[in-house]
Amino acid sequence: MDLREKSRQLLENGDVKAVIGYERGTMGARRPAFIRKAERADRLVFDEACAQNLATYLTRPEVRKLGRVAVAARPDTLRAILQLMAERQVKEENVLALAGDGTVELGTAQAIEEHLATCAKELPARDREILDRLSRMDRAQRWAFWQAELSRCVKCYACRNSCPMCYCGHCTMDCNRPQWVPVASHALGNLEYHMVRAMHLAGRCVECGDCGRACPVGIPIHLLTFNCEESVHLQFGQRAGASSKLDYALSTFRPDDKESFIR
Amino acid sequence: MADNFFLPQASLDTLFAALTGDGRRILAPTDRDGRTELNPVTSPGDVAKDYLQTILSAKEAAFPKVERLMSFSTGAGSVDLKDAEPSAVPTVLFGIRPCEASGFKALDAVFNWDTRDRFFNARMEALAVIGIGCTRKDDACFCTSVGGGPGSTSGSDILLTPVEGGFLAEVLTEKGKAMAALAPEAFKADPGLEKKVVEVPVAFDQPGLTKRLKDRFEDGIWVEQSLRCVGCGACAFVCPTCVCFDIVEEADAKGGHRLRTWDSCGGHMFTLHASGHNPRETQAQRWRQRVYHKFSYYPERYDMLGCVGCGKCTRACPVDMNLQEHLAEAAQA
Amino acid sequence: MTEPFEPKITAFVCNWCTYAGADLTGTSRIKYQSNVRVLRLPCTGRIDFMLLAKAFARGSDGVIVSGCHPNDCHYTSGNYHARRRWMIYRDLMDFMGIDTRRVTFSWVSAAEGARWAELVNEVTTSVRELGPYTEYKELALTGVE
Amino acid sequence: MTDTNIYLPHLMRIAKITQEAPAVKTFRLEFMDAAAAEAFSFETGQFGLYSAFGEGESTFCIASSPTRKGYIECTFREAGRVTAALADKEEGDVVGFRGPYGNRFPIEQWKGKNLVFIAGGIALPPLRSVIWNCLDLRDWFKDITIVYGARSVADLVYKDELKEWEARPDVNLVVTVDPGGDVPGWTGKVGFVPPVVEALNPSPDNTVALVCGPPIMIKLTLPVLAKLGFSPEAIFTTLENRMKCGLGKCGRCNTGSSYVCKDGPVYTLEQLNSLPAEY
Amino acid sequence: MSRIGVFTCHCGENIGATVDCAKVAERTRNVPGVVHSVDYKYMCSDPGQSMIKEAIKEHGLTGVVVAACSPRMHEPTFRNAVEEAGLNPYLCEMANLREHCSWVHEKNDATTDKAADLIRVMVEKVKHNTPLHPIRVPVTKRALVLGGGIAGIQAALDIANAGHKVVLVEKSPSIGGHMSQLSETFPTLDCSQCILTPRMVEAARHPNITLMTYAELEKLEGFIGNFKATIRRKARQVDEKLCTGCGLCITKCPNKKIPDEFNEGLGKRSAIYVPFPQAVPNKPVIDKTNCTFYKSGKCKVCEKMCPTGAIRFDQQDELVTLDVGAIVLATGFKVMRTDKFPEYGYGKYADVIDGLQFERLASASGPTLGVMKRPSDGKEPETVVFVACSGSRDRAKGVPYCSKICCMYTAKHAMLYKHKMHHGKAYVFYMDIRSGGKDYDEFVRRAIEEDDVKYIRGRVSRIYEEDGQLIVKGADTLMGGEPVEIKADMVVLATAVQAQDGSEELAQKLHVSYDPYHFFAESHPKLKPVETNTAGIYLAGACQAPRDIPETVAQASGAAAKVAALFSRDELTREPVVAVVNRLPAPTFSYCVGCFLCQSACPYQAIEAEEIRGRDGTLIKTLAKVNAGLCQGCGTCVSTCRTKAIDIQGFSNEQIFAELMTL
Repeated sequence: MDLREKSRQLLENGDVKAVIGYERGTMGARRPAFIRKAERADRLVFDEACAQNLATYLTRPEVRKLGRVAVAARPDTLRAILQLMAERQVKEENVLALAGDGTVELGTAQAIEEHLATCAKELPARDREILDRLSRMDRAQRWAFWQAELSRCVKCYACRNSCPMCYCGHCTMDCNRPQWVPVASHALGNLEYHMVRAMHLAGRCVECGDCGRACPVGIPIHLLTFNCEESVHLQFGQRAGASSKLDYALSTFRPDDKESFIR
Repeated sequence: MADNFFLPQASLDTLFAALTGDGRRILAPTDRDGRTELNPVTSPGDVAKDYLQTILSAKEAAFPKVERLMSFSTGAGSVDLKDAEPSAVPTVLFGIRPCEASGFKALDAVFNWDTRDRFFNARMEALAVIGIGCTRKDDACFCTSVGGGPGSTSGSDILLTPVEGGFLAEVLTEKGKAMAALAPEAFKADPGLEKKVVEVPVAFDQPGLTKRLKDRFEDGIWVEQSLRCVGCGACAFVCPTCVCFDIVEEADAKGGHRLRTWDSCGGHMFTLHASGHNPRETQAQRWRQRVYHKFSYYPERYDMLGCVGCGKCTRACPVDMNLQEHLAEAAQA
Repeated sequence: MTEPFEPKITAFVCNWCTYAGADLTGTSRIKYQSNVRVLRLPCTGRIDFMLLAKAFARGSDGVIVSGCHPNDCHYTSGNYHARRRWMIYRDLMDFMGIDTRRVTFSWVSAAEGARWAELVNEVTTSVRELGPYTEYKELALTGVE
Repeated sequence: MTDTNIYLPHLMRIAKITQEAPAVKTFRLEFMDAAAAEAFSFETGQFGLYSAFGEGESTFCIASSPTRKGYIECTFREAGRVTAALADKEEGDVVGFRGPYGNRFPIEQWKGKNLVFIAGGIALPPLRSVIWNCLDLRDWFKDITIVYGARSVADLVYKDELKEWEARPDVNLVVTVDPGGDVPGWTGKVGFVPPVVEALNPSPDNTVALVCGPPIMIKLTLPVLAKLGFSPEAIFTTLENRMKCGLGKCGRCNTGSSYVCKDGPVYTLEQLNSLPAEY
Repeated sequence: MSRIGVFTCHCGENIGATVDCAKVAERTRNVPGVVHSVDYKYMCSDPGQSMIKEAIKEHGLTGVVVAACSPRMHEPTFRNAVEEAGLNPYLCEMANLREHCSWVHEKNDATTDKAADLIRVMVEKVKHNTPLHPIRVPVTKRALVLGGGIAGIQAALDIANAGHKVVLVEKSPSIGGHMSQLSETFPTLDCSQCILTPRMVEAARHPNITLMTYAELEKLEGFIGNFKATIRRKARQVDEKLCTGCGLCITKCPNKKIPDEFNEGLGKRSAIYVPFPQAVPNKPVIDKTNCTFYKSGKCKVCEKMCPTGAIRFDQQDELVTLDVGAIVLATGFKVMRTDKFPEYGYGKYADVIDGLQFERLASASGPTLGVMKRPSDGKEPETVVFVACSGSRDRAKGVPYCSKICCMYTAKHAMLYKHKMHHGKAYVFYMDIRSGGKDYDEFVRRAIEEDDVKYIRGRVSRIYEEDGQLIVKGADTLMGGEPVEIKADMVVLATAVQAQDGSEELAQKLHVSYDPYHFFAESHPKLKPVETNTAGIYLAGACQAPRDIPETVAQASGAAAKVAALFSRDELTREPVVAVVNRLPAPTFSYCVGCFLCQSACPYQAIEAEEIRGRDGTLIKTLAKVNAGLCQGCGTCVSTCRTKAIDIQGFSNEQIFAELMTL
């Protein structure tokens, strides 16, 4: 039994309306695939090269209309599904996660939570290297680093649109009364955009890194959200995507939260 | 007709020095932080080695991602307008690929089809292109399917094609001649060099596609193809021919600027009315718009394609919306 | 001759503690430097992190954010929420290379009139020493052709 | 570098503001630059981009008739950032104007014909320009019928002009408000526009119909006209796609191979039928 | 159409001596949107206010900025003035030129510049102000009092006497609470039952009070003035209407071996029982866990015996929904039990008892009829050790706070003991003696000086049994920590006062805050000691913190006064500074995406869910909605909202942004 076989069964039995998985794309890449007919299930692949967080599709109107769907789920996808459930964007009964090798059916939030408990999370080597480099920089160097990186941003919003947690129909970027962030992708517009994005994901980011992966100009923007998420973890001891019960670090508090900078 | 020369590798220094000496900025693909990007360079050594293409296209040389259209100052009951002059620094685009070089025509078609866009034109006037023909390609390339080619001279003022020890230089236009004239010693007589470029197979029948699109508008294919599209603007922003733009205001109580920025028909905000009505509400409609605009509306309106087959969109797409593949599918019955 | 640099300081304060505290500074006639411009909000919980960024974008050289001490919030917990937000935002600013020495977070109660004066003086003096926040002010013009 | 900056607006002074309906205003604008005023002309159906400096530009038709010289008028509803800023202006304030843009109603082709104008709500302004243009050339045309509906009596725009048209013997004006939108003393009709048109039963012979209104009104009125025997080429309307440049460049209003800002905003139903329904 | 008028006040010399007001007014005239700018000696004076009113009319002002003192001082004054001129009062803002400028800066150009800046900021704000209207909500004039102890009884009586309906809910079968268990009360030593019982009867008979005993709050919805409470009336298995309270069933009940809660386990009761003879209502309940019929399916002796046929074995719990306008929480406390003290034998020594048990032993109506008999063998205890601060002020026991009443009742216990057994020896181990209160210290002194109670300052480290006696080991810290050992016949632990069981769940049902020890939290420790942070819910008695009777009664009357004040109006009006979720026409409906992250940020539980449904009833969207009755306007939700769908009136994003952008 593999993901293809499992998908075929699910579709044939009418358990799900579609399987969102991966197929082979250009130049050896894997890309998202929507399988709605059992006979197309053999397009599916599920291996190490499958990187995208498919949970991002669960909040699209087109997908919501489908009804119950199965999703080939890597651990980050599972985290995103839980977080989306916590934020009332995905209903438990509308999603079936296919985890592990693609045949492990996780049909409930509880099943996903239990499965995740067995999955470790590790930072990719490349990210570690950049973070390491940044940690050795002084403030001015970090400023220069991010200014150089962000100067490449064209505000295509690939990062936002790839992010499973950026499901808001009306993004802060779309607000014009007031115009919180300049539309233009000049230095200020870019800095503010990425600042807002990172802050809005603080306590919500499942650290899949899809934003960085999506960036056409290669800005390691996922490190900004990672930084916020890490800071949430270090200071408040929690991580997004651990549970389908809402526990948003920035709308809760402890009277004894510790900081060192408030005078 | 083109004048052909041999440009030895070593003579590039001479050419660069001459161009710089003439007060021109040279923009060329560079390898910065592991990414191939257009940046100002002063010597051939600054130019990236073995690059396929830059991530963003060369269009930014004439159509920057943010540019000022005008400024104004406001007082009690008064407004003063200040026209913006495009800062059209004489620029040589060196080393861009023939596909991108030919992209400027598609931009020009829109910017000047009716009224003339001063900002684009001023930059274009100040721009000269020294393209380099392709000796490499990847699976995203499909220039030959859209009327171009790895050795196409279209859009270049001088086209260089790598040969042993240097380049075959085709000096194509007056601008090209003027550049060559700045460094006559660099351009040696052509010993009868063979112009050898990479072979890019034709992936689909473009005239057939354009014809096929006429009756495919309501086809389910657009929904099917676009299911995985996340609706970002990466494809449009890296595209050498995508010309859609936004005009935005940045101001305070005293005054401000009106800026032009790139925009993309792929985003849901693009056509959204203030009332909430959206003429292109679904991603499928927006994806279809992108395909039709380039392969149906452009030919109809401007008698050319809005695509040069560079494949940048395919490379940039976070979900591999491979254009060539989807076009090939759409071209089929 | 160039004029000595006078920093522009923007303060976001809550209505119930720090604004009232600053009122008390006035009532007590305690003098402090006049660089600060106070924006009154109902609660520190209301202070969107973007307001801080916008203050810099508008040319502020320093920013003060101040509200009720923990446990004293008029709305019981707005300041606790604010504190969490600041903890994360400050880390992000630092990570992005924004000069966090220019942002002062503080608790000033309605009884701490003298403390408000002290705070403003300290911040004004230290930001004056840091000089104008030029690199941030230049952002709006960087990248526009 | 002989090109001019096509994005640069004219400065206009607001000569007069009329509050037409809740959140709906009409501006009468005059050129501040005499030479620009001199050089300016437009035709009915055309539109412009109006600047509230500091907020941006918004697109509305020119609601006055080209036969009335020396000024232009626009009528708009406060909906977004720019319209809100415009609504905040006072007489004497300065706004920007770029235009005229787009095509026009081919009124000279309608000589000797009957005209039926059908408008709903805030979509009367584009037709008002044509109506006045035609009334100023009254002897070109035969019967002129105007059907205008709004949600409520308060929402009717150009109330004074409606009275004027009402009083004219050479205009057949029918004003209607949606059920529930009438007030005591209301003497007009109560009912939605499509059935009112159907009941009015205008003859399609030698007649041109101009329809402007919210999408739902247009959607329901077109079948009525078809039923009455109007052919698609005898029905005109204007589109209101989102625009940024008005010059056929920014791509926003692109619908099929048509740029609404250049090939429109005036279309016959026949033309619309050949466009994708992306408007 | 901003037509802003700016009025700069000299405040006599207060502003005028430091700020060049004329110059400020002059400069302000050039600010876009300002059509009128003047300066005047005293804006708050009658002529000053008239100037504003006249200018509003003359210049058709759409907004007013008064540049004077702190808005915290005169904002209401000027808003009233503006309103009198026909302008919405919320279109008036103040620039604080006095407290924030002239009083704190030197006289120089920079100070005048700052004054002009402060005005400009407020001009920009007021341009974005919108007319607001006070929020009006109707008030249901019926109060719900939870808890039928002295706090609840007092509150209910006071509210009822003010002419309002009250529903008094008590979870046990009778009202009376802990006070009914007490023998005598400090510092007067009058009989607790004697002073309480009349109150209980009064409450039961009061035409405005509905008693619901053996009942608990199931659910609460709504907000101040408009709560909907669901009460679970537990099945007594007795028809209260038919029961005459004759007590025959109790006498005939075969199972009489059940530890009696009222007597703190020191006595026994039957399965059908009234908790104590003076119970109100005096109607029995069947204790289903101990009733023979419920255990074995046989018996029903009570049913057979009942002369009125009032026994109902099939009776079920009943849910009653009540509309109430205010709630008084008076759910009381519990005491820590002796089993929480390993050092004192984990509750295994029958003669180590807690204070409430001692009350029952001392009570004339108690299991020993007031005769001092120790529980283990009924022997009269010759030596009794009283241990104050048992558990209180002890972090290890999770009770770092002072239980407040123990010092006093320990002195009382020792005295009661001595009064009953003049020859007996009474020792009190204490940490400090806290006897603040009218006649309290005198009372303690009497115990020491007149009744010869031995006070030893020190902790008891261990108690163990030896030869039928309790060995109490401690130290006398006043004697340099010298070890003390007392052979006692009985030990009374003054155990800590703790929050009632289930307080946390109840607090969550009511959305009121509670402290780490589960006592309900007052809205402000000084100025709002009887309010909770949920408007319309008030606190009385020991559910908030340990309290003695006089304090409890005072607070209950305070809570009742708050309720009466609330009920004195037909409508509540509130400042319209509240959050609102934006609403747009279809198909957008709102920018809100329904993530509800704002919900947990709200300190007032003011954010609710609102469903948008299509004509056919299908759910299109679920949006957040602010309950304006609950919202207090802090705006924490606003800065949590990513889509900027939620905004706060009076401090809106556009207003703050405009202020900032003009700096």
